[in-house]
Amino acid sequence: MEMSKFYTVLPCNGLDKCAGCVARELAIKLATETNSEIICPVLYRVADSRYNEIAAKNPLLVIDGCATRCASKLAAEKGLKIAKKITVTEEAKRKNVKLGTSLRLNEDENLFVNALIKDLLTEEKKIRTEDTTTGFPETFEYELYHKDKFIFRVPKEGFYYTENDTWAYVIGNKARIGVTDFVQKSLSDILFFSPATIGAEVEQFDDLGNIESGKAVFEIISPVTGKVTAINETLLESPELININPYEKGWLAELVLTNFEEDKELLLDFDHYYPIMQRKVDEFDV
Amino acid sequence: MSESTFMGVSRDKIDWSPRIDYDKCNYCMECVKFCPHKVFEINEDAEKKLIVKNPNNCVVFCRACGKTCGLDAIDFPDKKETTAYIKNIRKEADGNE
Amino acid sequence: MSDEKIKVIPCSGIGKVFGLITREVALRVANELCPEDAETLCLSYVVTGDDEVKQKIEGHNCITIDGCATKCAAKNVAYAGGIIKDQYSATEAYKNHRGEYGGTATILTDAGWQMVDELSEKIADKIKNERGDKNNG
Amino acid sequence: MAETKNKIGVLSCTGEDCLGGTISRLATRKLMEKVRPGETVTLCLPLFLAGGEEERTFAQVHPTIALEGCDKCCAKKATEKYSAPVCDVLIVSDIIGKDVAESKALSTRYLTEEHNDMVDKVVDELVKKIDKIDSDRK
Repeated sequence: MEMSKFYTVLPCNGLDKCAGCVARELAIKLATETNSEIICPVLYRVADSRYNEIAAKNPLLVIDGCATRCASKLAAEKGLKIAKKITVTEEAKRKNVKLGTSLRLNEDENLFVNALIKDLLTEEKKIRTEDTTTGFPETFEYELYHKDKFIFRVPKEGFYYTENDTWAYVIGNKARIGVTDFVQKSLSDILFFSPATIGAEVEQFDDLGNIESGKAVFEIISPVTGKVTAINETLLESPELININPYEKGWLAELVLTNFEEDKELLLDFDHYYPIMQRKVDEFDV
Repeated sequence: MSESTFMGVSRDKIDWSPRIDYDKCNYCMECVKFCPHKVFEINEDAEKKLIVKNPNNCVVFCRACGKTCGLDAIDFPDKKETTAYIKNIRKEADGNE
Repeated sequence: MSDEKIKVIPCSGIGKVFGLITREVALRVANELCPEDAETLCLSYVVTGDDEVKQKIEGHNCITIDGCATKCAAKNVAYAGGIIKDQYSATEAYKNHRGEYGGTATILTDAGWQMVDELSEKIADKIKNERGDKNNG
Repeated sequence: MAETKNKIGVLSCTGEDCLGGTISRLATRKLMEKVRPGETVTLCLPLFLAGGEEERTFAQVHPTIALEGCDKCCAKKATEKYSAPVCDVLIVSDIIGKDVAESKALSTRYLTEEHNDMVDKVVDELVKKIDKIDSDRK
């Protein structure tokens, strides 16, 4: 099967400590196993034109060895949009791997590189098996919260949430945005969708238009920073699709991400959003 | 009941609520009708017939009531500053753990 | 067969104002605006699915009026084999009155009644037009 | 935290065939909103067929009373066909008389004091049934 290019990889390639060598090894393995292209950070410093094109072609994966984040800084300096970022020392901590002092990788460190590759491939597989026309999946698996006769759905995986009850589903450098079941159910029958403008540049927590029911107007607070590339035009005629399922056919907008790594600091995963929504549901008088 | 928080920061530490410009406001009360969170309060007998009574009821980052105001008499704190402030407090809290 | 009254079936939802609007529209069309051409039928009959009811609806012309996106009236009538000539929704009546308060599941406001009247007339006009065409042809 | 009991469900006919449909609908809402708020819950009957699992578990979760406009008893039939047996049944025509209940369905446009009295009578009977269910499960 032909595999499209997966990432453009910018590793730090630091040769002063093991973490840098892991970053380098990870980049090389990824390039061979997924048909990704590597940007050499040293050459990039002196030869812009060669890499600018490659950098723009595919989502950019930046691999930093340590917290000094040389590769990230280089990307920022060159004005590149980062789709995904890995910091080796943080990943090592997360996976409970102790990095040594030698610049040659030992057996554990090689296994660690393989594990990181596996994580990335799993993510890529997710992207490739998704709806081919838009790249976003059509259906998700939900955790259900029952309150009296009402059921509130929250997708278990792959979503980032805000405490303003909006979500982002991210693939590469694109995100789809919507509201959660809490918004949909507390508004009740949604009658109007006033979308954001295509091409508009929004920052995290700016508004992306609003949705309105007979009860209230809800301002859609963007979970992410980026440029609006699409809105769900079917909602203009049929805003009730948001009531039917706000995560699937009821999505609101799509954005190209421009600052996702930083946006993430203030985003919640399922484990953190779910209890917040539960509390809101319990306090909400239906 | 647990104390109200936003992004893990105590809500009363976050300064986010509408600011009424009384030179512009004509007390049409559209904002009051609009907001379901009882942020505003009307007092017909007072000099200022409309006040922000419950600033902490305001949904952080929501600016929707401002859009109902034809006279542009409602303003909000700077979103970037608020975001940075929340991040800082969270970092401090992490550091104290 | 063609002279048979068309069945106007509302969802009559009990949870929100939209259900009441569908019910009031159906009663207005069947009892007041088009008593000769239209009649209404309880949706609950259709839900229970008794054989007697099935005969009333299977293969017969129906107009459904729904209050929310779940479209109970349209779905249930379709399950029972009714022919849905037209589908309407209370939210469409509401959309022409953006920002107005229509009432509750038991009481309509003046704005709510206006919504009922507008949708009722729209449906009645359509019924009359179609009947008229048939009689002339 | 005290253990909370499931709310009592009222599944109401809202039929268009006769006055009983109008009265049962109004009685159910009055019970929910004014007489026993927070203790009772209802559901649109046609959702049993058009809705999902969420709706069909209703009578399993909530002890349910079927409120019928006429003796066709659609609410009970539908609930038991799709969800679970009901705890009790109340038929409006038993309370306000068969002839009255089976007269033409009424638009709320033409509601009179007399009709409101009928609604109140039905609500009183509903309350008795709810109290009985409550005392039975203590």
